[in-house]
Amino acid sequence: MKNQLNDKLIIGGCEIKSRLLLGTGKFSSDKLIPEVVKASGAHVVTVALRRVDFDARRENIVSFIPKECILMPNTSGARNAQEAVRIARMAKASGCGNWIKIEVIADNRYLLPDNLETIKATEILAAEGFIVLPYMSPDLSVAKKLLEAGAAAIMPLGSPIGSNRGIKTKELIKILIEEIAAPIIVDAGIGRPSEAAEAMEMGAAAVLVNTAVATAADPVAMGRAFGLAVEAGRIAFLAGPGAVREQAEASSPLTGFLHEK
Amino acid sequence: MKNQLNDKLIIGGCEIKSRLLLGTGKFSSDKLIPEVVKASGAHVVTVALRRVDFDARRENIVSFIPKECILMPNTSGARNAQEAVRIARMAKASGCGNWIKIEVIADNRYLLPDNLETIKATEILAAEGFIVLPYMSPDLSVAKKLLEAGAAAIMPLGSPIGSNRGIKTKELIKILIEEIAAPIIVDAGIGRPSEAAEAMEMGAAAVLVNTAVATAADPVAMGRAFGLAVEAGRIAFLAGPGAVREQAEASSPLTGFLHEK
Amino acid sequence: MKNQLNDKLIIGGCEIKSRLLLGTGKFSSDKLIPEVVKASGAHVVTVALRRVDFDARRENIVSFIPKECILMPNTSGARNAQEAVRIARMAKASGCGNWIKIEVIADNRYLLPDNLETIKATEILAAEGFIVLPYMSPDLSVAKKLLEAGAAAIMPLGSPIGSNRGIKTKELIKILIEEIAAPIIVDAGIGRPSEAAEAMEMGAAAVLVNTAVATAADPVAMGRAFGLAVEAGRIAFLAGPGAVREQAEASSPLTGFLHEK
Amino acid sequence: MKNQLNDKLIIGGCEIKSRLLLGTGKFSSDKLIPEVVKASGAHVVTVALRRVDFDARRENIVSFIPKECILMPNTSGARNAQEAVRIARMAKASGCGNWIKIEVIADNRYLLPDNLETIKATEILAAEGFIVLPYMSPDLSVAKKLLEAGAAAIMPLGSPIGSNRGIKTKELIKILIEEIAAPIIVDAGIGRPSEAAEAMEMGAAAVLVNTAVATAADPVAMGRAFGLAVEAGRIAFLAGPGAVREQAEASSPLTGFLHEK
Amino acid sequence: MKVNVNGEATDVQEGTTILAFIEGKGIRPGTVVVEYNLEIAPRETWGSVKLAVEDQLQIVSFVGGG
Amino acid sequence: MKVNVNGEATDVQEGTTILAFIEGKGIRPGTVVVEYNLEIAPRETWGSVKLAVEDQLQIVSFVGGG
Amino acid sequence: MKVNVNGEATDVQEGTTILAFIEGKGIRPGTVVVEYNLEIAPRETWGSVKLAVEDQLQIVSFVGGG
Amino acid sequence: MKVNVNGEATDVQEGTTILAFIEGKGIRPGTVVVEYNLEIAPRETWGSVKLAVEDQLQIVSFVGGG
Repeated sequence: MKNQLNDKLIIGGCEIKSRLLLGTGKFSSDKLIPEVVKASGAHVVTVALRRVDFDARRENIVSFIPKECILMPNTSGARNAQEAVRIARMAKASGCGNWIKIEVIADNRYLLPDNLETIKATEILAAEGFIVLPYMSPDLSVAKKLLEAGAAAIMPLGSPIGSNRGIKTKELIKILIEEIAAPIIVDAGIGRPSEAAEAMEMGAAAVLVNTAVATAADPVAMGRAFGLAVEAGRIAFLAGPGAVREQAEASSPLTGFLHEK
Repeated sequence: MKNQLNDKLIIGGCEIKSRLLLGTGKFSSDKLIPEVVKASGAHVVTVALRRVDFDARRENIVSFIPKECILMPNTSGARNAQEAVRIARMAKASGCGNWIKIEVIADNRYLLPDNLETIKATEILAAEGFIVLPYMSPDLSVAKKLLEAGAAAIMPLGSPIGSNRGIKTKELIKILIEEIAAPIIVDAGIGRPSEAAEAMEMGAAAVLVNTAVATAADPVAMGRAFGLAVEAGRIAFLAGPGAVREQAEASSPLTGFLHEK
Repeated sequence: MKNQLNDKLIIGGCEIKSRLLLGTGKFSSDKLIPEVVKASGAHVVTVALRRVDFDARRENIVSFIPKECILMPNTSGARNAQEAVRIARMAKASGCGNWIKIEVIADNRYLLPDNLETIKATEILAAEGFIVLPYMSPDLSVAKKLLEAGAAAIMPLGSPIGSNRGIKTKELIKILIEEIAAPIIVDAGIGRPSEAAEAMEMGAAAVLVNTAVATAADPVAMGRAFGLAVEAGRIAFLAGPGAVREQAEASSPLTGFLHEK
Repeated sequence: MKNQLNDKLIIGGCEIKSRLLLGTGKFSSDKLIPEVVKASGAHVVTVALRRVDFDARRENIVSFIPKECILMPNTSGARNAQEAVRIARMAKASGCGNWIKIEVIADNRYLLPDNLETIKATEILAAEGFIVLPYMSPDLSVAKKLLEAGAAAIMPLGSPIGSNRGIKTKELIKILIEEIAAPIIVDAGIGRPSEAAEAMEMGAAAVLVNTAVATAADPVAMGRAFGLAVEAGRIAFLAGPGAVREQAEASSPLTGFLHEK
Repeated sequence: MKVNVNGEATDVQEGTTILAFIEGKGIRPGTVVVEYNLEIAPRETWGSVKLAVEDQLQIVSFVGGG
Repeated sequence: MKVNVNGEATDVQEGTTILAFIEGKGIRPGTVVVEYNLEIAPRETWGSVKLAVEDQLQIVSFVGGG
Repeated sequence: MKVNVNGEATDVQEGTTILAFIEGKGIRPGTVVVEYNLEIAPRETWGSVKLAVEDQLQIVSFVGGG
Repeated sequence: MKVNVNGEATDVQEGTTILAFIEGKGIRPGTVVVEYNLEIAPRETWGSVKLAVEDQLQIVSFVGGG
């Protein structure tokens, strides 16, 4: 198990202690979050920014996130690069650090990202010193441009946000993993721990999960399940899986038994 | 995480402490086995029986298996019920207990089991007091007959033995899980921890893995990966996964942001 | 296209003119059947046998089936071999010929066949001179026994009857096609013409379709679509498809263009 | 079958008589092309443009393409928008018409298109009066921009060019079909007629196939198989397929038979 | 007199033949098959076989099926 | 005097500072971020910046998100 | 004298017991199981059962298997 | 005199027209298209345009492609 010892995920100069990144949306109660984060082992945790509602105040989400976590605000709500940039700056002004998940979405039905505006926003924010993790529709050529624009990691979608449909874009994501010299983090669509494990076995650097945990009947247990699955998938990737064969190959020795004289 | 506390797997009256069953064939060296068993957490471990080769003796495999494990000999090499019964009796005579995995195979290419002979062997051996776990080609009607014949659990194949091809018979296995009132253990074909996790998420009681671990570049690490994945899948099954949706559902709140006046 | 010229499907000594076999259940009106049969090109057509309802007579289904078709009654309703045999004999007594599709089902939820009883019925009926086509849960060992018992063709299920779920048992059916020296006809579950084409590309001798045609909004058009798809799939099988590659291979010449000096 | 009567595919103001578009690369001999085009029924046929090799002249590909076909040159070899524009203009100067398939590829391994440069080229060429069909990596936001830029149809890839891997990007292509008000033509990767049929059943307007036909052992037969499959898939789409069910639904009546008293 | 027809106890007059029973039900004989006490009753015997108490009769015909 | 706060026209007394506005709404300043006419307003300026007619103010805070 | 051991005709001196045969092959008795003429031979009988012409002996042990 | 034809420096006599060059290579003019210094050269100009030093010429024709 030697491979594991030096297996570190470094993003933006930080060593990330878990390859499971966790979103905080959609929990039935924010009070679940500390326990879910702990059970999952997540180190990077996403939050969103919204206009304060002066009438119905709710407690600050940040207070539910363990101090040792890296906070990664997203730019959800942005419909173009300029809005994403404004949101990112506000997030940074809060003093929570300089990580930003860029999410630029024009499509209200499938919530698919606008890759072109995402590139623009990445360029501006990386230049301002942000650690930029762009959410994107998987596309090799766009991933290369994001990297040139300064992205710290690339986050292709597996299927539409919140759909729990799994990784339906494997073909494209495998190519990103193979061709892009930066961490590939599968974001959006992962609905089951087995899918997270598969992403890791494919060689993804990490996965970001939210809906699958938040909408489980027991989010704390599901958080733990995802944490284990991501670890399992990563270890398997490093352990060098055996070959897949068309035909059978006996596990028990086939030679010499009762019927052979 | 309350569901987990009472989540016990009982087979043949024994509480099985891990839902990962491990085979011991094909390891590059039997000396790896103790460490692999430990890393995987397996409690039930399979072995085969073979004619002693008087010229080239090798050490007894049993000495490599931790004492606390349940030994499950298989009847590999048997081509019909009668041979399976003879092998099972020999296994029991060794004093290793009364568990038996029935494996009756006539097809040398895909190593697919003979379900009819398997039913016959199950009937005879269960009547003799064996704890019988038959390996079978997934078939609801056969599974019912195996249960009537006294099987303690049913072990349908995912794909041909040793192929690492994954669970290609999901449709039929899901039906077994739904309709059969006995533990369903997916045996044969599982090649990746993610596939083991998926079997567990589907509601399988356990999985039996051999080739995927034994032929990994690092079998100890792969054993551990499978142990984690099986645990992840089981926890996820109990945690009640969220619904899968056709379309997207925002993880971050969609209401009220920059562009709304 | 020379391969096609001699490509004949012979079952029970008859040359079957279409590799699409058609069921007649579930049509909104039996009056659609002649047009559907014609549009689909089907040559073998299945019917069922039921007790006459003395109060609500309906017209004889046989009168809607073109005279040039081979009638293949099924034994639906049979729960064991003996009942299947009785139904088969009644069917034959009608004078409609000696083809019989054996269908023995004990499971009311998934309508999965009882392979063991099916073998017994096949043996009895083949000995009586029937041309026996058993519907079965795909299983290599059972298929071999059916063949020994005298089956004229083997009809494994793709997925549960009437589910339109497609061919979920490909792994097992491919093995049947490879190992069994008799026509393999995929029966049950095919829901789309593309799935029928895929079965044919895999090397199936034919497919039997009912629900997918009968429950289409326009059954006549769907019958035609299936007829075309089955032909397409068969021709493709004979035409020798090209290799599948991991990476890309240019369709247009890659050498020497604008940017090369 | 009324739906079919008015089912026309109009692109760039022309009624396209077949929903199978055919590429002409990789044939073992160009002399096969007339017969393949005829057998397939293709109406739109692609060609590429290359520098003349003054030493090893080969016959003009255009002379092998039936006169009634629409010629669609591609811009293969172009690595950016500017080169694509130059190639398109050369193609048009040949007098073969004003159709152009934009293909801008920077990645030499997977031959994946550069969506951003493709948008730029589309804008320029549509403004010059070309009928522009851009080949693209499936992405909803890019498809919208291509449409705004003047594309006559959108051609997302199913998998890498020439790989015969099938439609691995279904999730994204289905969204394009649903959301984009222009013909979606699945281009690249289709390796089997069943896959072409499936694309049509999904609602694609057409498919473009080259490698799968050209590299078949019998390209003429394979061309015919694709023509039939595309027709089958389109008819099925119009015929309104029945619902897919989790469980079985009897095709033969389940009521009242032998065992009921 | 009771005979069992298609799983139901049915009143039949003594001396009724299979053929008479079928025609009495308004069924065209050419469209059905008859199983009589678990054996096929060939059509040519229908006019002569007289139903007896507790006879089992299955009268079946083809319907749509897959 | 009207200023635009979070997309809505809002009445504010002349001379009100950003800080006064926020505190007037019962919000703890440490939990929000303020964008003032499309630029970030650093916290140390809130006490001195006085709102003027048609100013644009975004007052935002973190919520759960993925 | 020939007996069949593990499928092969094998020369054995008359009067040899199962135990003697096994030990003669250098096998530790605790690691094998013996089937004697298609029936299990319990370990406690090995010292007393004498091999006879054409006896069938299976001497087996555990190996890795899945 | 060197001109660049299809990416290669090529010797051409001064005064050579595009048409003369093409015909000199044994190419039927009807089968090719010519780009001259990054612009399309319409066929009717080929007889009059004379090649000059460092001109860029692309002479292309259709081939099989997908």
